[in-house]
Amino acid sequence: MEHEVDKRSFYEVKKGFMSWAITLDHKRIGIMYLVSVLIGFGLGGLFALALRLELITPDKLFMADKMYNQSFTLHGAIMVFLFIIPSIPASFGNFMLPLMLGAKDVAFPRLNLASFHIFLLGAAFLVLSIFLGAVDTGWTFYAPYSLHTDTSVVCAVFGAFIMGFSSILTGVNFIATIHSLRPPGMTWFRMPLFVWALYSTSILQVLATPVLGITLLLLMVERVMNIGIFDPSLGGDPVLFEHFFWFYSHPAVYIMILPAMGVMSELVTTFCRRNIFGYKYIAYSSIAIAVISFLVWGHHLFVSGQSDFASMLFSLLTFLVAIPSAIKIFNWIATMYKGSIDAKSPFLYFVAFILLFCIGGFTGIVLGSLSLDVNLHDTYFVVAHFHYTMMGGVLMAFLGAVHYWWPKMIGKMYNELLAKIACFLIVIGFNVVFFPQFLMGAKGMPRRYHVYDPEFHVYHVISTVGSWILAVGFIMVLYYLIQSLRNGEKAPDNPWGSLTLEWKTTSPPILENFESTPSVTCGPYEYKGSPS
Amino acid sequence: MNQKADSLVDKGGVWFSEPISTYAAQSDSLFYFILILSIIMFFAIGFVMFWFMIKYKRTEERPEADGQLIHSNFLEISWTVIPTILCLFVFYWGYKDFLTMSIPPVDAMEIRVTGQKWFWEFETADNGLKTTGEFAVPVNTPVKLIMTSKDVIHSLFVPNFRMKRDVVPNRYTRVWFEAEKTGSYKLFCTEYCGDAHSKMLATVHVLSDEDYEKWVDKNLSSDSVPLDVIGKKVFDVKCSICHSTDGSKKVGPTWKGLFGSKRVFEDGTSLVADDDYIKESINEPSAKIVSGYKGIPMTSFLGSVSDREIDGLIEYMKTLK
Amino acid sequence: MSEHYVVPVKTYVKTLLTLIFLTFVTVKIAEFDFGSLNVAVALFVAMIKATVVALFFMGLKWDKGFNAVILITSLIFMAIFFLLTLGDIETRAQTDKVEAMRFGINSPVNIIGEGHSESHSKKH
Amino acid sequence: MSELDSKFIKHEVAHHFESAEQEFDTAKLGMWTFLGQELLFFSALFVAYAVFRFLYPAMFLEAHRHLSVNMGFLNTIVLLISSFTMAMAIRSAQVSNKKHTFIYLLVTLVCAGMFMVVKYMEYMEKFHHGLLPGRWFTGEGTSEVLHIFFGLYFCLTGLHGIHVLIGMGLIIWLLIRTQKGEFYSEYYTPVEMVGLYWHLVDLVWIFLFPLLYLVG
Ligand code: HEA
Ligand code: HEA
Ligand code: HEC
Ligand code: CUA
Ligand SMILES: [Cu+2]
Repeated sequence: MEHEVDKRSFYEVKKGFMSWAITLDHKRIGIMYLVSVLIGFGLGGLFALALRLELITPDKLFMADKMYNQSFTLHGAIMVFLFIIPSIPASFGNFMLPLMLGAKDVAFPRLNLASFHIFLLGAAFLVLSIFLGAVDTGWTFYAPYSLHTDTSVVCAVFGAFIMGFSSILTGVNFIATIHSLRPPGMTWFRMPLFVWALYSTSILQVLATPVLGITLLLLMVERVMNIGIFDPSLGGDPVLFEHFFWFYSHPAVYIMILPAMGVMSELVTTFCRRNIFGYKYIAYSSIAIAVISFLVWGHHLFVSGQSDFASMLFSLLTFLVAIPSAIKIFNWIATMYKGSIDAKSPFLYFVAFILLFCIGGFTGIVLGSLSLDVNLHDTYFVVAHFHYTMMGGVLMAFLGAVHYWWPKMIGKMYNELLAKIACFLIVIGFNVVFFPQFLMGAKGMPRRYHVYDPEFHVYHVISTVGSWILAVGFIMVLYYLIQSLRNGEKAPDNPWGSLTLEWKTTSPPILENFESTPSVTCGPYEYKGSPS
Repeated sequence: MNQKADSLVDKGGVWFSEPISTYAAQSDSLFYFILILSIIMFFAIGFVMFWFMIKYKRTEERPEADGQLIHSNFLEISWTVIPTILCLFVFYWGYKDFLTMSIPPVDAMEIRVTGQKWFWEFETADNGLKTTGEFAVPVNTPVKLIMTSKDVIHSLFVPNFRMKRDVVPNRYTRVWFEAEKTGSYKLFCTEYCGDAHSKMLATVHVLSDEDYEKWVDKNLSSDSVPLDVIGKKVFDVKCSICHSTDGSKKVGPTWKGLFGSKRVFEDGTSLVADDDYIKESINEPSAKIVSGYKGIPMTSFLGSVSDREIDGLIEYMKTLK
Repeated sequence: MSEHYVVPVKTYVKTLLTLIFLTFVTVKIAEFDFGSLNVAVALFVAMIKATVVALFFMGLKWDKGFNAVILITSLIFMAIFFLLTLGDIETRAQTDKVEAMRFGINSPVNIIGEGHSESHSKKH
Repeated sequence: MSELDSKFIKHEVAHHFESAEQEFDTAKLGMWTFLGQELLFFSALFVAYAVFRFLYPAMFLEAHRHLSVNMGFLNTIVLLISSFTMAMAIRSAQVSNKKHTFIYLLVTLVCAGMFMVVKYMEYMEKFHHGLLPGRWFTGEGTSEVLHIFFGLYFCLTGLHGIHVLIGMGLIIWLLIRTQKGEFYSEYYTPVEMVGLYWHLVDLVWIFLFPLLYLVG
């Protein structure tokens, strides 16, 4: 390095609004994504609280039919498009990917900034649509309902369409980064598993998201011009819309879970001081999940009028996608064997992830079985399944990541005791909300119901009470993180004693990431005693 | 036949409602099989994890790992192959049951079902009996439902029968069942279809053969009923979701004082509501859209409300002063 | 950078001529009726043309192998999309088609032969 | 290099790359990934085409007769030529021939413009016969669902047309930068990227032409 390296942290190098708005630094972009997705989560969570409150009585409490329908649609759409899809890859991915590889930045910094701006633009449309007559189609936008409702479908769909491009461009950027910017010595099998997870996520983002884009575009065109592709009254096929939608949206659920699984690999190795068990199996299973996930979308259509032959095929393939997930879970457990386990709060989230995701996954198997899905489709059983995977899986991993990388990103420590208490509250609250939903779903409580049969009253009351416990948990997290921001104790460079590269620089990192390009001579997790 | 429908929660086990159709119990057993496997696996995973957490807890004396086992072909292969076998087995079982559920026996009795925002209509093929919001079938008889929708996608779901199928506009979908026990069972719409999706309910009566005959006779002979009573009946099942009779505004305008009053339309024109206007509003609702209701046109009832029923509705409206 | 292969002009010219030739071929072939194979034949020629463009104009022939891998991967996923969707459409209950005739489709098309104004169904 | 220095603006390698070579390869990899995305973007429309073709074969047979093979053919040739000139433009940049780069890019732009003009004429012709997209459709035919074909036709060609327009914008941008002397043997990444994009647009048309115009 000929030139002098600036030793100040990337926050201090420049200040002011513009230094953020037009920054090309992947770390700042990552932080901005983090803030945006947190706001998204808060917004989606507020809708969730409102709709849970409405459901505390079997009849109307404070929302009219339409308003309830708009609430769950917005809850779903915001949680999916504004929070969970960008959550881990765009925020932690952006911040950590170059650091973990030992690179100075992502491959295309300007494209990176552009994706963030595109994301904001899309989000703006989605939020704007709330005021222009919020959509009431469900986050799935099924035709023909979405073609005829008088709410602002076009605006919301346009927002999701735009956000799709942000996701695609991030994927392109990550693929190029991982291929080209690995420093000498960083071979494919020396990359941290989080990077492998991001790589497979990117494949999904690049290959699946465009189909969502065109589907939403067609939906808008159909709505504005009645071209007759989806509208049955014009000879179109509404089930085709479902195919198109799920061709994206099933892979999308793995866009959510794969990075979460990547985080898990980081957490388990760090907090057990253990080299990962079955590195290659975990790495390849990420790719396997990415590929197989394209083959299973039809499991959302088992009762939609899809042909029995197609249902059979999709069910079979659905079961195959469970295998790589199984491989991962077992490898993580094996990694704990003989480790030196320190149950700090990030690790608690690891434990929560395993338990909750197993429940989510097992119920996924139930839903993937043709004969059972006939009964359970579109009941609260499905609602519970996907909250166990998305919230119990992805959100736990997201929180784990927040707690794990907070000292690196912010440079401050948080209150460990409060963190542990909050984690317990969240896990308990979560189960109180969603476990009863399995029971009532199996009994026949359909989803997206504003008023329901009084028989199900007890379950709903428990569920609503749980949502308040959850809210307390999240507010606690918010509280101690803000407290840490304001006067947290300064974090050391490597508080957890981890071996991956991001911990080899200062906390928070300097603008150029490393004072000199790190050279890599061994795998990412070779803790003391590893066989070489 | 207004008996109360069977409870879904009180009868049956913790998980499912009481199985009534021939294939219901069979399909539940697959669930219990997966459930037991899942519980075993869940507790095994949880137990091992917590055991490791306690046993290998990091202490001052033991800051580093005891050993670094990172590879075992035996383990990898076994936890790939065993789940695969289990999964394939479960797949086969589910598929087999699904075939039973989706292929109706040839001699099944046919009922045509029409879904429309937000009610269900049933027409028995044999005797032309048309009912709305409820229908009856004889016990121990295979019944095939041939379903279509007039507007958006709906889905017909009877939890007790473990039976569900989307009802798609411009297409026919079908399901079948054979109920093994008399009683009345709840039917839900489970595909989101708009404002009153959660109110799109119906009841299935499973009757003994004699009761079924009686039910058919009673419902077929409605000709002698006074017009305004017919009108009230149609109103209750088809119109009351969107129209009120007490002056309050629902999805559509109230009917209170509607007949004979001056109506103002979106395009600025107006007229006095007479019999012809009411008929047109039912058959071609979008011809004249009442001011303030743009964008949410009522769906046409052309063909699904008979002329006699329209007369009935008009008579009924006249009573709502 | 100078080590990049500079493709001879001749190669590009040949490529262009091949493509124009194939365009003629595909137009001519379309005049014959191969029955259900019509689409297959047309697609086959289009596929050859596409390969020529990718190999020569887009330079895949001389490029890093991985770029070709990306292209092929996308094509594979496109194929999955086609096959599985059509796998549903083509095997749906056969009854659908017959019964579909009974629905009055609200079409904006003027049916020739039924007199224009009456058959002009209502605009939505 | 010294002789080049006077004519061209020297390119600075971005700070996170080791060499110009690495920068170029990365950009190209990224571009190819983006093209993969484009393929799937179009694929949904092709799937819709296949599905409706399967559902309404007779209608497709009828509908494709409304399209003019001659115009489609003309446009195919125009696009092929533009692809050729684009490839030549890249080649010229590779050998630091600024003048040729500029001319070839200009010819490409003209071809693109021609394509759009022909497209415009075709659209006008369709409109004249009432074959407008969806809502405004008043065409005549024997099939109830004829409008679906034209719905697809306008979506496919429309989306393709938008890509051509974007391509024209990019080419204009290249022309300006070429004029400034930014592209030479050491740095011609943008030309190469736009080139790849342009060939993809051509590729899509190679499929559109037979599917829409030739086989029914
Ligand atoms: C992060 C999100 C996420 C994830 C990871 C998953 C994972 C899975 N999902 Fe889920 N799913 C959703 C989000 C997710 N899902 C959403 C959002 C919906 C509904 C959308 C809507 O309609 O609004 C949905 C709906 C849904 C349906 C449709 C239900 C319906 O509408 O009728 C089905 C059906 O097959 C299904 C199946 C599965 C399966 C088999 C998995 C598998 O990948 C799970 C694999 C994991 C395991 C199996 C656990 C770990 C494994 C072991 C411990 C080993 C031992 C296991 C065995 C031997 C089996 N999901
Ligand atoms: C990431 C995805 C995600 C997450 C995290 C959640 C979180 C929650 N969800 Fe939901 N949910 C979906 C995705 C998600 N959901 C989707 C896709 C649907 C389907 C929609 C459809 O049918 O179309 C759905 C549907 C759905 C339903 C079914 C509605 C119906 O079918 O009628 C219910 C009902 O209980 C529900 C409840 C909840 C609850 C109580 C939470 C809780 O966990 C929420 C907890 C959050 C909080 C308590 C907020 C705390 C924050 C603050 C208090 C700070 C506030 C302020 C700011 C910073 C702005 N969700
Ligand atoms: C999907 C909801 C819905 C249902 C179900 C419904 N309507 Fe309506 N109706 C409306 C709406 C909305 C309007 C106002 C817009 C219009 O005039 O088309 C309306 C208007 C009317 C009017 C004109 C009222 C006026 O103020 O002039 C009549 C008469 C009417 N409906 C009769 C019926 C009858 C009879 C039924 C049952 C057989 C019925 N409606 C069922 C939604 C509905
Ligand atoms: Cu009908 Cu929901
Ligand atoms: Cu899925």
